[in-house]
Amino acid sequence: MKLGILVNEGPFTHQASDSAYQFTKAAIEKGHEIVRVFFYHDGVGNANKLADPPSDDRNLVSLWSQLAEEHGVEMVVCVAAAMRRGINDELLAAGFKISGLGQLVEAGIIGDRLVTFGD
Amino acid sequence: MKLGILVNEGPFTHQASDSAYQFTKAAIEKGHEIVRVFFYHDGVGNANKLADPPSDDRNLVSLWSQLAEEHGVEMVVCVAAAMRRGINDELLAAGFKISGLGQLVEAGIIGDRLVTFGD
Amino acid sequence: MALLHTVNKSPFERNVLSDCLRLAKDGSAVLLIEDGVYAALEGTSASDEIISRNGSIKFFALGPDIEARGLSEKPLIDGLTLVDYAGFVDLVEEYSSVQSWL
Amino acid sequence: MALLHTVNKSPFERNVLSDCLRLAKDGSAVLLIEDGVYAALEGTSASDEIISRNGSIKFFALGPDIEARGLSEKPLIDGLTLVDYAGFVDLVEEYSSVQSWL
Amino acid sequence: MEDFDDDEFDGPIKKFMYVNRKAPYGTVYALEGLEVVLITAAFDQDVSMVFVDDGVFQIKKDQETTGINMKNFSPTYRALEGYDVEKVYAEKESLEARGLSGDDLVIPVEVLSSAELAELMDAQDVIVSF
Amino acid sequence: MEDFDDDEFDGPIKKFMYVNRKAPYGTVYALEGLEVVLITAAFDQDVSMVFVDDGVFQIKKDQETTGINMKNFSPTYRALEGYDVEKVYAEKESLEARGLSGDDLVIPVEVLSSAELAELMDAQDVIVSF
Repeated sequence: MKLGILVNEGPFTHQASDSAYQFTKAAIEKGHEIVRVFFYHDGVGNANKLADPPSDDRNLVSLWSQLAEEHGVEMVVCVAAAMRRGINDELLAAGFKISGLGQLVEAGIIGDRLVTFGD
Repeated sequence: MKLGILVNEGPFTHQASDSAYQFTKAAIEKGHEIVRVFFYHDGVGNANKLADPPSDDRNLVSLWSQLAEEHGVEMVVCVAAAMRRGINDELLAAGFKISGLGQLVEAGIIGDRLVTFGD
Repeated sequence: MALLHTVNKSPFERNVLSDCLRLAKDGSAVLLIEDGVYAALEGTSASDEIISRNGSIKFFALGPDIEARGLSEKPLIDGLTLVDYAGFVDLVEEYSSVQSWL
Repeated sequence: MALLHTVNKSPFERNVLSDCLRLAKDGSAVLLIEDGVYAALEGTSASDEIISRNGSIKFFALGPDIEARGLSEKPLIDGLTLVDYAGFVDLVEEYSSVQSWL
Repeated sequence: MEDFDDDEFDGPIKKFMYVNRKAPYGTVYALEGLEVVLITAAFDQDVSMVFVDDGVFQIKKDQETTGINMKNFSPTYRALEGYDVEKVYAEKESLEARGLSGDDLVIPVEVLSSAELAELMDAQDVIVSF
Repeated sequence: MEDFDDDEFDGPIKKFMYVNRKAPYGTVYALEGLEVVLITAAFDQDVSMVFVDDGVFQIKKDQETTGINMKNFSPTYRALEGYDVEKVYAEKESLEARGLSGDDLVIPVEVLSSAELAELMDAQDVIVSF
């Protein structure tokens, strides 16, 4: 199955990003293809490489970057949502790129399912 | 009246920061003293100088900075909440500083009222 | 001494207005702000929440939030008072402490 | 063709489970995740929401979220099935589309 | 992948449904959700837009946001038709619970019962809820 | 202003009440709220901590977060006593609606009725709700 993933909230404040990460990882482990993970609304905060949580807590930004590196997952941050919230190219962690909302629509068209995680 | 203000959400996603700003401005115009505006949880996003909303929308980060400049309002961003969410000194807009949670407690002690805005 | 309670969520979306009213004493005040102002509408499935405590609690709603949501011409619950941000500040001063129901 | 609905909010805090069940057809599935798993508890003021549709809708809850919240030893509503993240993926594959009630 | 150019897109046509469940201004979901709908229309997909629960408040007429210093985006809903988004629905039960009728709305919508909306939702390929 | 040093603080003692209304893990408010309470205790204020509505789930025992890869912070509530936070309450109505009793909780709490809690809330100088 080809999956598109939409993440609407940032790390830490809502569990949405955690759930999306765990779901995406499980889907990859089962052999499914991740068409794209798209970060919208406050979800753009998942791409902020400056995130520095306490060492005894998970770091979702790093976890997403690792997932992209190990499995070639495409991770796209919405440019309009990112500009509003002060996320630009210089803040992007490894594996993330900034692009337009069309990338979300395209993930919906190409994928067999689009699964949304948010608040 | 001496007022402490607590802002728990970032700009744009929730109205909390707008409401806090309008309330704080109205309090100043009525001659009240703002002890401190404290930014906690996702509220730390209000200090991100890279925020660049569409030109026909309000820019809360700039509005807060102006309020601080014109009226000497002290604006403190919680260091622990900011680190989790990737806000550091280099991203701070004018008028904001990063400090500890004790500054929130102190605002509660010194102020006649503490008013919270959040989700 | 009595509290000012603020409620900023729609009564159709969340149970927070009920939670607030369960713990709001007679003589306290409730100010509806942001999406909380939808509770001020008369003739909705949520109107009874406020009507049932009307008189024992003073109810206020933030006018700018009412106007933003296009509710200026809709009938509001009888006895509910509209305030602006300056009036919000006055309420904070008038009551002994503020509990924001988030 | 039937939908998979996900609900991630507590039924004590928000009305979203009711909203979901109003629009969920018989034969569809509802997966409770995150704070949504509190709706899986038996013997609460919210239990009837699921019990009243039990049988006509298949109810699932995410085990890791149940465990995280300390609910492993509490009785869950009869007939509700626990799944892990891999089971969540299987449900997404099994149903025709996913509606996330946010 | 480069920025997507919809003129060159030659994929399948899918049924997209956007479910608007949140009130405007209290949160940004209504505004940013509308931006997604307008983009999708450019991809020549079969787009439905639904207002349900507090989402029906998004299209309440007479919005006047000067007092809260936020942008009034309700006129943008009138642009939907120009983007060929013609399947616009509101749920009857949601309107009634909130004391609203078609006269209260900034755009014409087709009013559906819960049962009708449930059928329509069931037939979609992609559902995105804001 | 420099970082506040509580040893040098010589201000008034106020009644602070922290109202915990949110479930843990679904949002971060419970965790970050707890951090505020622990800081306040160091200021020698009169601190009350209340669990009401879904906040009572914060102190549900048996939390096991390995499966969601988040930090289980429920043991930290046991540290409250060491910080001299001794006024810890839960609302009876909230517990009952959720099928919980004192045996379900990770720390001992004083169970108050809505009416008793309303009285207590009324007597506070500062109320912060998470």
